[in-house]
Amino acid sequence: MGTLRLFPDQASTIAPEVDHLLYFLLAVAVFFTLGIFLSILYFAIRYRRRSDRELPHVIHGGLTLEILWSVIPFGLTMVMFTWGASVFFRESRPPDHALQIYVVGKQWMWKLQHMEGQREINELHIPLGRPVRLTMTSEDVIHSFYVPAFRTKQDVVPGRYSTTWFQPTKAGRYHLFCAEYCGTNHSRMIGWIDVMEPQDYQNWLSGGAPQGTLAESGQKLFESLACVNCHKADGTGRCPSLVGVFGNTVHLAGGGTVTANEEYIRESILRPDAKIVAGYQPVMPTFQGLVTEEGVVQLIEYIKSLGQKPGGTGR
Amino acid sequence: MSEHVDSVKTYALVWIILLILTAGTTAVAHVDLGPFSVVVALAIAVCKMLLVALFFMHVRHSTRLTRLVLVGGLLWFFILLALTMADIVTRGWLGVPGK
Amino acid sequence: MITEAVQGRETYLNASYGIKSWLFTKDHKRIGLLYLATITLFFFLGGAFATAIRLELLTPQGGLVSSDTYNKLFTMHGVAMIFFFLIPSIPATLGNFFLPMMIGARDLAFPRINLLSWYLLVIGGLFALFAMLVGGVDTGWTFYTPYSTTYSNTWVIATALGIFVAGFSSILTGLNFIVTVHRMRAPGMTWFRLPLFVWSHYATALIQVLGTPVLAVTIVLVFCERVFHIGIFDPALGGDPILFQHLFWFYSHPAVYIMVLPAMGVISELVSTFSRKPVFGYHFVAFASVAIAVLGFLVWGHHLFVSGQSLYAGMVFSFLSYFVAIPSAIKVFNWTATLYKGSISYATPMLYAFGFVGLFTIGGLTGLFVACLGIDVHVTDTYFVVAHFHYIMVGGAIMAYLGGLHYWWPKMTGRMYPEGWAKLSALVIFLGFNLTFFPQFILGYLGMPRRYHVYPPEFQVLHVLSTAGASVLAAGYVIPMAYFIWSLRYGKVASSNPWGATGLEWKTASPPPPHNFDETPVVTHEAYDYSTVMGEVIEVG
Amino acid sequence: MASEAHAETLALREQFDTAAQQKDASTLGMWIFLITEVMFFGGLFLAYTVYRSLYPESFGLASSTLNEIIGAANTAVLLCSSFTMVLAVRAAQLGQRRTIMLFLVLTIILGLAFLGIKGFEWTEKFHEHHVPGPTFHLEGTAMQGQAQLFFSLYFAMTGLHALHMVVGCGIMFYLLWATYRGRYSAEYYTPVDVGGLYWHFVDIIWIFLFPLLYLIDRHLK
Repeated sequence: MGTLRLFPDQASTIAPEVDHLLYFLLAVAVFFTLGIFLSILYFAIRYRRRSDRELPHVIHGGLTLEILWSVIPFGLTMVMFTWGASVFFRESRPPDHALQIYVVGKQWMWKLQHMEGQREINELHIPLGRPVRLTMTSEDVIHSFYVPAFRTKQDVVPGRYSTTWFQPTKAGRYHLFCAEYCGTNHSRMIGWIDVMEPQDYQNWLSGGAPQGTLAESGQKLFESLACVNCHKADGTGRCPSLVGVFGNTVHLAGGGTVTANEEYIRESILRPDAKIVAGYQPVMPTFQGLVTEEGVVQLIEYIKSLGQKPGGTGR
Repeated sequence: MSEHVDSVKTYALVWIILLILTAGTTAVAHVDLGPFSVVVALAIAVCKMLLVALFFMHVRHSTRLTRLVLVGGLLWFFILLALTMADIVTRGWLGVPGK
Repeated sequence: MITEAVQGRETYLNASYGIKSWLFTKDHKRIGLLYLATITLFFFLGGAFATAIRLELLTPQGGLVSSDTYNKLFTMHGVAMIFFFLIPSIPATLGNFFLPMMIGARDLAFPRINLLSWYLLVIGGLFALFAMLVGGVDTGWTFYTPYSTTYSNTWVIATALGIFVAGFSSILTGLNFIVTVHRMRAPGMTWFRLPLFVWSHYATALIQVLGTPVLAVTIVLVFCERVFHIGIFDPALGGDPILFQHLFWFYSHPAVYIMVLPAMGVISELVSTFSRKPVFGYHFVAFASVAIAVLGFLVWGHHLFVSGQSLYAGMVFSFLSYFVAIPSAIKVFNWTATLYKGSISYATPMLYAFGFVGLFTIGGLTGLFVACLGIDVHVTDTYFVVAHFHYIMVGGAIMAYLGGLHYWWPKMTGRMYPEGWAKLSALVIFLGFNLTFFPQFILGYLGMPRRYHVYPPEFQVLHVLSTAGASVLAAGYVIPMAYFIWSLRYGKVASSNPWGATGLEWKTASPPPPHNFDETPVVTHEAYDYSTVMGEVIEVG
Repeated sequence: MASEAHAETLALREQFDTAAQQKDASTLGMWIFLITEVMFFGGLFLAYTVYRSLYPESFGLASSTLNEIIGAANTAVLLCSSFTMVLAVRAAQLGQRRTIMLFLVLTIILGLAFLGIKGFEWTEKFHEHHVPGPTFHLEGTAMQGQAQLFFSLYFAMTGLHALHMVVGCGIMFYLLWATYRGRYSAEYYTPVDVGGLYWHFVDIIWIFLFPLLYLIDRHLK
């Protein structure tokens, strides 16, 4: 039998913020719970029935009391709301310089890809002290990426990308759980987050033997799927050039524009006719079933890399 | 118990207005009013609903309670609609993730 | 049996005999008992599933049953307990029996519809039982898409149909209650003379009528999606799985109030009767019921904070969720204040009422944690949430249900339950409950996800505590079952008003005659006026 | 007069004190039932709104393949049936038994006509491969999934509406039979009144389905 623990590890920048919020709510909860319990206990003893013929004086109520015990709790709850919402807002907005990791959930494993090309299953190595941004999708049902030590949880929904981020503050191995029920082996869809000292992380990165970075894998895929035959870099192909597309505004046939983000590129690969670029014909076949979610991620990274100015550092 | 018996003429008039509105909404659908196409189509539908409810379902003679039930039901549908759409409409507001 | 006690007088129990006189009865009291039997069956069925779950969780490796079986166990526990026990529990039994009596009516407005609604529950229950017997269902009681529509290969449709049919039972009960409260009140029974039990059932009925149809249509869509694969919730075809969650929780969050509002109504009666004082702030408690029913419809999105719902919708839903806290707090404070300078009896129903107020307070306050965006991200889908809603549903609804059952047992059967055993079981249930579910709060904050068949060994100590508590709790539930049955034959014969309570239901014989009252009562006093039911008195307070 | 009083007592159920109380209760009960119907169809209207806002082009295209003239004609048929229904209720208020029966028969004929036209439209959809499923195909778009969503909702909404029409016709047949048996009089005609409420409500649902499914974005064609 494992040792008894009462409080989880605190291993991300957001974890102490969540815990402070918890302490505040706990204080309020304990205060009111004790207040109610002790009042009941005191009244029950003090005013216990001594004779069956007792008839207490009628007390109908008191407006002042009613107002007091409505307004004070309401004020407290508004503090809870504001505080909680501000923590949530920070949890939802990844910083710009975050390390990008791609996550694909499927029944019943986590597949994780680093920009440098390392691919992991059910284990994620990340450096200490650097914000990490996860872009996640699912191949089948809804999963949820949950790291208790980071106080982070985000559902991973098929058909779209969801994002979360964290910044580890303590080296160590932490649980990764799937928190949204996903079928037979839901409880075995677990893994580890390895937070390493930056130097160790560099060693780990160079220790693996990846077949090139994510973008390079994407380029290979781009060529093997024959995308390159139509999407010519100089724009002379039957399909638009993808150079410099990422992050920019795309004009669509039939009016309207869309920002070329991960979601849009994913949709264009899997459902090419959903949004047609102005001036082009809907000739592209769907790649649904031909390319995995991980492949899509590699293609996205390749297209992103096309958008980089020479010598630039990315976005 | 006093029952209001409306005249056949009233009912016939309402009926004819309903038929005219149906023809009208079908005709106006072919005109490009931009985003107002939806507004006009729904406005006409609401008018038709009110006519049916007030006259054919006798809401204009009915108790306050009946009207409250009717308004309450529609209000609840709008709660369902409005709060769900609050999610659907604002999903893209955060922009490109991480940007 | 019961009839011996009341020989020579016609009661609803001896007015006619034979199985047909029960299966075709239109008497709301008999229908209430039919419901009581049905939901007791489902309670023990759901309890058996819970026992298996807790036994399995004794060890982290999950050796007792397979993962698939475990998944079916927690799904069927949820389905049986929520849709076939808790939703009908208080309204369909105690509400059915006492709501007409409390307003001085001979029956509900639509007795035949009332009987129909019992049959619908039975038919729905048979569908669900069929699904459970032939193989079970493993989607979780929440039926999240696309798992339930595309991936699960268990008996989803049979179970969903069962819930669909049972939903109409709930709708018809609600409809009947609303019309009855509006149209069937006895002369002089104005809205503000209604017992608070009636107010809370009225509020419950509003939710049943407004929310349940949305669940019904959601089930229709799930059915179509699963059978015809039309794409409504399938992202591969452009559908949005999160739309399902919106539709589902639009019903299922208010459904929590279907379970707990009637419980609050019972507690108002108990606290008043056993402190022999009118409920403090009657108007506030009455309006709080309606406020909870209305506000309860505005907060469903707090189940979706990490689902991929937009950040802004999450904030709106969190903000609105806190509004529900206020009427709930008002009720708790008013019940506590009612005790002040009262004449407090420690009869068993009052012990349950104390238990309810305490446990509901904990359940409600932990609700503030899960409504708080920053904390909910961490605790949602963990045992924290499991503990929170069990404090509301078991600590709240079931405590009140048992309290109400003890309180009205003499009226329903004409017999008293054995007080000593009853006090003992109330204590056992309270202790067992806390031992079962309090450790789960800690488990949840530690990060133990819900619906886990195997789990990391560091959570085991708390799971073992919880299982130990569950066995105490199970014993606590079996004892009342035994002595209630015993009391039918051997219980002390009950007088018409053994508690000195004020409701109209106590002004008629125990058990009541077929039409409740020998003549239609005329109400001249507000609710809870104890001077009207007492002879010689000693004034206190 | 005495026989009327007798009829009234016969129709009064034991839980009520007066006929007025009974009629009020029945009417209120029906209104509350209709509100549950609003919420039931409300879930479908919500799904429609969500997907239309997500995929306006596909929905516009799919919608414009429906025949709006047939839709409008069917709306007119239904409005006529509401007119005959309200005249049946009026006849009931005045205690004119034969007139009630005449208008109930007309209402049933119009209701069945509506269902017939609807059935004709559905058959057409089968031939055009517009029925969701493996054979689904809509010309002029590659976004088959989105177009299929429109038709899924089209069939779900019109199908459930038609089911309500079938139930409505059943109620009308019952009312016709009961009127024939002389159950109703100027003093007691609540079932006719309440049945009328149901019929008009089903009409109102169609009043919204028609523009939403047939008309919106038609000008884009």
